[in-house]
Amino acid sequence: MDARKTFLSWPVVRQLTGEDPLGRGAAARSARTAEIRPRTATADRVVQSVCPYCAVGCGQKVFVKDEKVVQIEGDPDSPVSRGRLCPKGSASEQLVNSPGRVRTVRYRRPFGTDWEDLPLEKAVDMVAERMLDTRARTWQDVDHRGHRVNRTLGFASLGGATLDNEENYLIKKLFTALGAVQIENQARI
Amino acid sequence: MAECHPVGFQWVMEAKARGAKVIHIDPRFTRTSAVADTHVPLRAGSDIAFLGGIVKYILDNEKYFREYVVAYTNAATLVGEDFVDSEDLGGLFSGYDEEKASYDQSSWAYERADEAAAAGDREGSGKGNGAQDGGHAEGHAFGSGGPGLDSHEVQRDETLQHPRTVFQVLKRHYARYTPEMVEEVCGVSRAQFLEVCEAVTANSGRERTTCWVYSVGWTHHSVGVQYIRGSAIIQLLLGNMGRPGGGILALRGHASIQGSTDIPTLFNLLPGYLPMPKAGEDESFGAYLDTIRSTEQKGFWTNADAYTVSLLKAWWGEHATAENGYAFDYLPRISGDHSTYQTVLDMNDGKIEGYFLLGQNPAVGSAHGRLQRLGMAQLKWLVVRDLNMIESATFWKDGPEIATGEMKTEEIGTEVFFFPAAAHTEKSGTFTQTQRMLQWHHKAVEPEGDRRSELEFFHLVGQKIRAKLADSTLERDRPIQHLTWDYPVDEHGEPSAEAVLQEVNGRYVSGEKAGRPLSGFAELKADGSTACGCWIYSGVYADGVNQSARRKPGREQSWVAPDWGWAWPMNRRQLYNRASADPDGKPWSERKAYVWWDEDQAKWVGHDVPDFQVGKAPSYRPEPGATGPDALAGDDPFIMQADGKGWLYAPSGLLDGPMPVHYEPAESPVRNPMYEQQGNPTREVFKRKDNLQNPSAGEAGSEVFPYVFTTYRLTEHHTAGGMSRWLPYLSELQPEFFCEVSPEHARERGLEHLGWATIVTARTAIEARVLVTDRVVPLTVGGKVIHQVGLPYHWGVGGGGAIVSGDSANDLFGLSLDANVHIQESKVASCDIVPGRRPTGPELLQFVEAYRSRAGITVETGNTRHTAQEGSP
Amino acid sequence: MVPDATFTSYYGRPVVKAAPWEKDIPAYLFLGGLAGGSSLMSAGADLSGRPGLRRVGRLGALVGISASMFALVHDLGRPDRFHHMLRVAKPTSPMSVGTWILTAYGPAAGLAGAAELRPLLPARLRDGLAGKLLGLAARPAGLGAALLAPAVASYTAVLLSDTATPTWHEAHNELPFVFVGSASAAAGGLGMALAPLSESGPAQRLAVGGALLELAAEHKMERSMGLTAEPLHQGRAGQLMQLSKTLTAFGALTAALLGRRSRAAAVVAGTALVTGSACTRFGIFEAGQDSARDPKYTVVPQRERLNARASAGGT
Amino acid sequence: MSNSFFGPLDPAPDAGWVEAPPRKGFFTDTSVCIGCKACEVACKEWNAIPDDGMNFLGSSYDNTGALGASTWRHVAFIEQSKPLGTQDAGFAGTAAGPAATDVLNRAADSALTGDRSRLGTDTNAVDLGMPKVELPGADGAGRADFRWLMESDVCKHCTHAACLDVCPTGSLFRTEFGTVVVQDDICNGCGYCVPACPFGVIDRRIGEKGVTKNVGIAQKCTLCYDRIGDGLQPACATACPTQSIQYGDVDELRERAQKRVETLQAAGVHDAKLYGHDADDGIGGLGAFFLLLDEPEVYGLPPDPIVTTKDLPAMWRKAGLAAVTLLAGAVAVFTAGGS
Repeated sequence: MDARKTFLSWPVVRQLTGEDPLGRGAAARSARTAEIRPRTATADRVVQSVCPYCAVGCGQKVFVKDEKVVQIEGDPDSPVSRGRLCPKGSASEQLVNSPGRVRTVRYRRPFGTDWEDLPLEKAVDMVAERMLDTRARTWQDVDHRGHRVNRTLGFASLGGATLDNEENYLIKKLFTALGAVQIENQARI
Repeated sequence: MAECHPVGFQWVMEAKARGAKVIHIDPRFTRTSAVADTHVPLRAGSDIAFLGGIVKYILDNEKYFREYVVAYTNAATLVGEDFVDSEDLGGLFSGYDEEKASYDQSSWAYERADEAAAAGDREGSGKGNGAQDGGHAEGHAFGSGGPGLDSHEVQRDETLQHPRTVFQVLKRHYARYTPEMVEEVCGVSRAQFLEVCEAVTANSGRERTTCWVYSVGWTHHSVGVQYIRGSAIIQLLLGNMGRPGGGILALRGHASIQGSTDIPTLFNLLPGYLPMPKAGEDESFGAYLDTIRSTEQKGFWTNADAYTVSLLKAWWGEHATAENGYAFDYLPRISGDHSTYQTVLDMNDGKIEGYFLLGQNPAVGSAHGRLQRLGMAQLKWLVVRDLNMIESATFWKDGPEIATGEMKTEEIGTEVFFFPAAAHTEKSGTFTQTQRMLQWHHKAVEPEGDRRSELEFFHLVGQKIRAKLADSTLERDRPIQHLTWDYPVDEHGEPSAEAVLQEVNGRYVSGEKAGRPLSGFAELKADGSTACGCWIYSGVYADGVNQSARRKPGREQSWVAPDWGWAWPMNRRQLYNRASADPDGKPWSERKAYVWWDEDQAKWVGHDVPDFQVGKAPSYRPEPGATGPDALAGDDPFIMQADGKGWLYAPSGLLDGPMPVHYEPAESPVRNPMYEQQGNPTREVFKRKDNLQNPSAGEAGSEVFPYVFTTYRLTEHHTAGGMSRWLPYLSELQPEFFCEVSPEHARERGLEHLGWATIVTARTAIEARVLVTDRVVPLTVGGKVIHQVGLPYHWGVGGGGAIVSGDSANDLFGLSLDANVHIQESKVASCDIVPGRRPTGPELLQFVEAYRSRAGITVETGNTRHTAQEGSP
Repeated sequence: MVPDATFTSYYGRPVVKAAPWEKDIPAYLFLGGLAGGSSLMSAGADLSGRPGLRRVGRLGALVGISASMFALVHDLGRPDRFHHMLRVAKPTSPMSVGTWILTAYGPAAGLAGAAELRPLLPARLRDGLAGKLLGLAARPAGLGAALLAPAVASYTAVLLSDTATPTWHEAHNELPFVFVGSASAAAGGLGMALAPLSESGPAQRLAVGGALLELAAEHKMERSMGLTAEPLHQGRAGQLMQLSKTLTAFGALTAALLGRRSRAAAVVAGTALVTGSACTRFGIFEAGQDSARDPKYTVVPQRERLNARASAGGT
Repeated sequence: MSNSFFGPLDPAPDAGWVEAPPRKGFFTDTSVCIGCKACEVACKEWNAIPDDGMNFLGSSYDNTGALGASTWRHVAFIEQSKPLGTQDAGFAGTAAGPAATDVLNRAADSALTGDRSRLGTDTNAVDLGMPKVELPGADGAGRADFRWLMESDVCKHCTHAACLDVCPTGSLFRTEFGTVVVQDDICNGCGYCVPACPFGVIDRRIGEKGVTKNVGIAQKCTLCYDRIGDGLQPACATACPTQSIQYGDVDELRERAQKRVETLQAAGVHDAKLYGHDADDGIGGLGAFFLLLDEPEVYGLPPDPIVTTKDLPAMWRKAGLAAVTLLAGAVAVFTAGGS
């Protein structure tokens, strides 16, 4: 590096030669500070989203850099929220990037004392098998009064209020087609 | 609202800055109270008395909006002669069947013009109604429409003088809800109560409107539906429905909890609030349709056939034909209560093999956590899909019942699959927020590892099941084999959420427009030419455009902001907005103009999409005998109601009465000061050893549980904690489970600030750190001081990786449900509180058992529903 | 014990923050003072032909300043960035000023001190060019260090006072005198204890004079500080201050009466003064920290000031 | 440079910024604060600040305690037996005894850990001049008045910033926006800024090196220097649901604050007062100033802060005099007495 340049960038020299003799402002700024840019500006893209917590439905802007979410903040365009977020909404980035978030399928065999690994594909297949086994075992053509019911009461589901409409739609559709009726969510809790 | 919906609360603060008066009615002084003009502390569980007092004030002081009330509500409608009010039956209405603990609602019906029948024989009547004997699935089945009526041909007296007009019935019903009674029941001083009455009525009328806002704690009562009915009556009387700045706003706590009711993951509903068919009743498609709506009634529910056929076409495509009743028989039938609590009880009885938990943590978030966990330990298999390793996935190793020795890990046979879920940034789709608005969220990044969306997971499960059953010849496998399940997938295997939304929106399946998207539910046909996955969402993909993804900035459009997202139905931001104009179609006032009739254009215009047939003039009167939408007059704004009117009195559809009555909570240290009938006589109870109830006032042993407790959320956490206790930034803000008590209560029980307290009910005992605070105040109820304990319910014992943990408040509750909707009473119950930490291990069980035996609790305790002597004054 | 003043605070929490400094900083204050005083003493000894006293002074300064610098660097949150102190020269920052003073003083004192070690070097080094230069540089270096030494001894008082720590700040009028007095007493004490009796006259006078200055300035300081003097009498800080006064007074008295007569008495007096000086620095340091931790010392004087202003304003 | 140490000043030009933009700052209106703590979270999220320990403090709903190296926004909660303007707290006529607020005020902070661990005041050792700790209700007086105050505290970005002035490395510097920012690539953790701050804002981060970011470095609010440089608002002001935290040009904010306090006064909130808005105060005015509903010390703010550098010239003079005294003394001891 140019020694002269280095010398001239020495804040003491800048103090003596510039407008900031006391070394409290312009002279003291570091080269890194001078280049600082917000990660909202350096993001590869911004995606419009909706807060996943409560049902107010605040708008969120999701900033993505190198295929990672780097920032989530309120969307000022939203007529619902006008860019504001509560503490939970403000924690959304931590929600999605939390190191504690589970990454792989976990499996506990009957009477097991700890989790085990299981490949995703196999786990899904096992679940499908369980559903069909239970359904076959518990299928009812008619109820105890003889009325037609075409159903299974062998398995149930709870959840959906945090999910997308499209997801709930597939859940309801698939379960109903299987004859499962005990499908519930937070709306009743 | 400031506590749980801070960003929504910005609008309240803005209104306040413009001069609005903000009144906060809550047992505790919360962050909402801190900035309100008035805080009204009332006893948890006494809201109906408070609301009833306001109704009486409105009626007595003639503060109702007479023109609105006469024209738009059923005030003028005559009730049949058979109806007997709770005033005359010790707190019960006519038609109570003691054995079934339910009402035959036929005596509640309107008087028919043709006098042919007085039978609003639709729901509840003659159906088995106890939780134990099934038949409890009706109340919630009416969704946006309300229940049917046999006919809209009703008798009216627009002078409101006839003694059997709804108006006069209402007057008599509310006669005893005096300010003195409000004071005695709620613990609210007369002066403060009257201040509220005056503020509410002064800010209602032509020029002004008042809005009521509740958070869903109102639904967490054994009389929850009637709480909301109570405020609906006030709002109708004051002319605040369907008008800007008015209405009743339900603040809901999950991103798409509205959506999960619209497109229901609920046992008793099909998409768009169509009821699930019932065993023994809906044997045929025709019979099913008849139970949804009377073809003689007014309103849009008469088109339910088109909605249902289109749904069946969406699900079974070409296999749904006119010949096979559009595959109606592919639908399973329900019989009685299959709600989540009944299911959990069935689990405990070994009747359920498998369970899916999808972003839900019932081990912490549902009432009676112990029953939830013991139930899950009885399953063969359990699938948990969540972001974090929640308690419901780890109950087999760290549940409180492991600590007490009731369960042993090695003896629990439940096979548990935990699937990590994709977050909202990792999938596209719509949330429906609390005002029925769908908002599309775009996928930002691909989920990592095994994380998947529910969309992909269930699509995959469906594909696997269809493959496994492809060769089956069993009748029961037809619905699966014939199911439409061909969604386009991307390169990662994720099905297209847009394709699903298009199916929900609906399309023409035959005719010249075949394949084109529907522009709204008015285009739905009952002849199989349209398919639509959820009729109320029809229009969300109008013109082939994802309307829910519209994001025209709010500042670039009107204050109604119609071009942001899409609200059902038909992008209407405010329901029943025809009522914002007078019967002649003119705005009630310029200040409160919203939609109005434009004579020149001969149509309804305004700031919002009119919730009315756009070309129907105010002067329109239906032909005699008209039905459905055509039967709605030009001044019938409540277009989904069977008579086009707002219901001050519900002649059918509610299982616990046509009007609200103050009943004490299922567990209450207070004897009902208003009626002999103590609790809701139709509440759903479960007499089981694993669901014991505390004795209430009037029963032996009630003094053992002398305090009232309530539960709630804190701003810093989210429900059962699955999305907050795992985050350092939220956990550090509220790191420990605590109870809030008044200084007086602390003194009475020797509780020390920052010390520990143990809270006990018949179910269990939990421990919490003590916050002594002036924000909790003892109330005098019926001459007796009532102390209330506040418990936020976000904590659980463990799970994997939670940053903070603690006992779960919901473990304290037993199960008593509102009969209409099967929602548990979890905002109020009785308890004892003592200083110090709770015992651990088996000693905890002994500790609770000692309480039970002191109070003499049996399975009958607290479960006697009928306590009034019928016919006594 | 109930204080006179009632006041309000936020849950009893401090308003200002106590410095995040550990024992390093009072040690640095003490050692810096000792070094400064020693440099002065050694220069005087050099010029007045007292090689024994000169040696003690120079070596004292060398050891003192080295240990002082070590303590300072050790206390940094990021010691590896010590040199960032030289990025800027800020008259508003006593630490910056001090750093530049030390930057000049340190090498000078070091050189002078190193020169005293020259006789210990192997002959080849001692008599080589470097050794010779060292010998030549010793006096100018020692004198240079001595010129800077008063600043070394006094700037640390500004360093403490230029804070919002109540007891430090309110002491700002007298603290420099306390510190230079303390430095003299310590350096003089060092000289008395270690230099030959025959040469220790100036050391004795320096010690006694410094001790008297310290005690007098300290006395005046406490009287001018009002409520914020309280921490100087309480707890550990109070004990240290009491010990400091006792040792300093005892040391001074012993030095004055017996310091030139008895080797043992000189050692006792010198040790007492050095220790007393250390106690002063530690005591004032701790008292300041205590005053920061208790909101009373921040709120009450400010509230009184406000009230006085309000009544002066006639409202 | 006439007012470089004290008095009204536009700080950015004084610090060598030619053609500086208008000074930026916060106006925090506590009368509309709902205590949601969105500011705390949004700040931490944007600035990647580590958590500050899981401490249940019992200080009403405040479990953060104070500003510090890992808490750049702190919401204070104060429960008081006083009325708030014309607000009806609803306690009149209830069965209430005397208030618990003193009990709360005496809550021991022994639970504090993490960066705030050394902030804990042992209230048993320091009598705060408050009534004795007794269970409330003992003397039978009822409580009718009540209010719950909340305030989001933050670095004040002082006109005369002691932290900046005493910083020996130039890590703390005055930005072109007139704000005061730590450059974490420069700070060597000398810790001098910590006791210098009259508001107890800045602190040195503790933690395990290599695990926690910026351990050993002084940290505080930057007024989101990176964001405002790009035309954005600071994270806290962006999130604040009720606009309790308002960001903008200090001059404009001062006018807005003046109007707001007048509005509140007219509405009967006679306690409403501004804090730190006055350029003639001991700090030369705060870049981040407040509308408070009680005395500053109730919120943990100093009632009449004066920047320590106000006395600095005098201090240097005294130090010079002391140095001369020392030099003179040294000369004297060698010249007097002879041998």
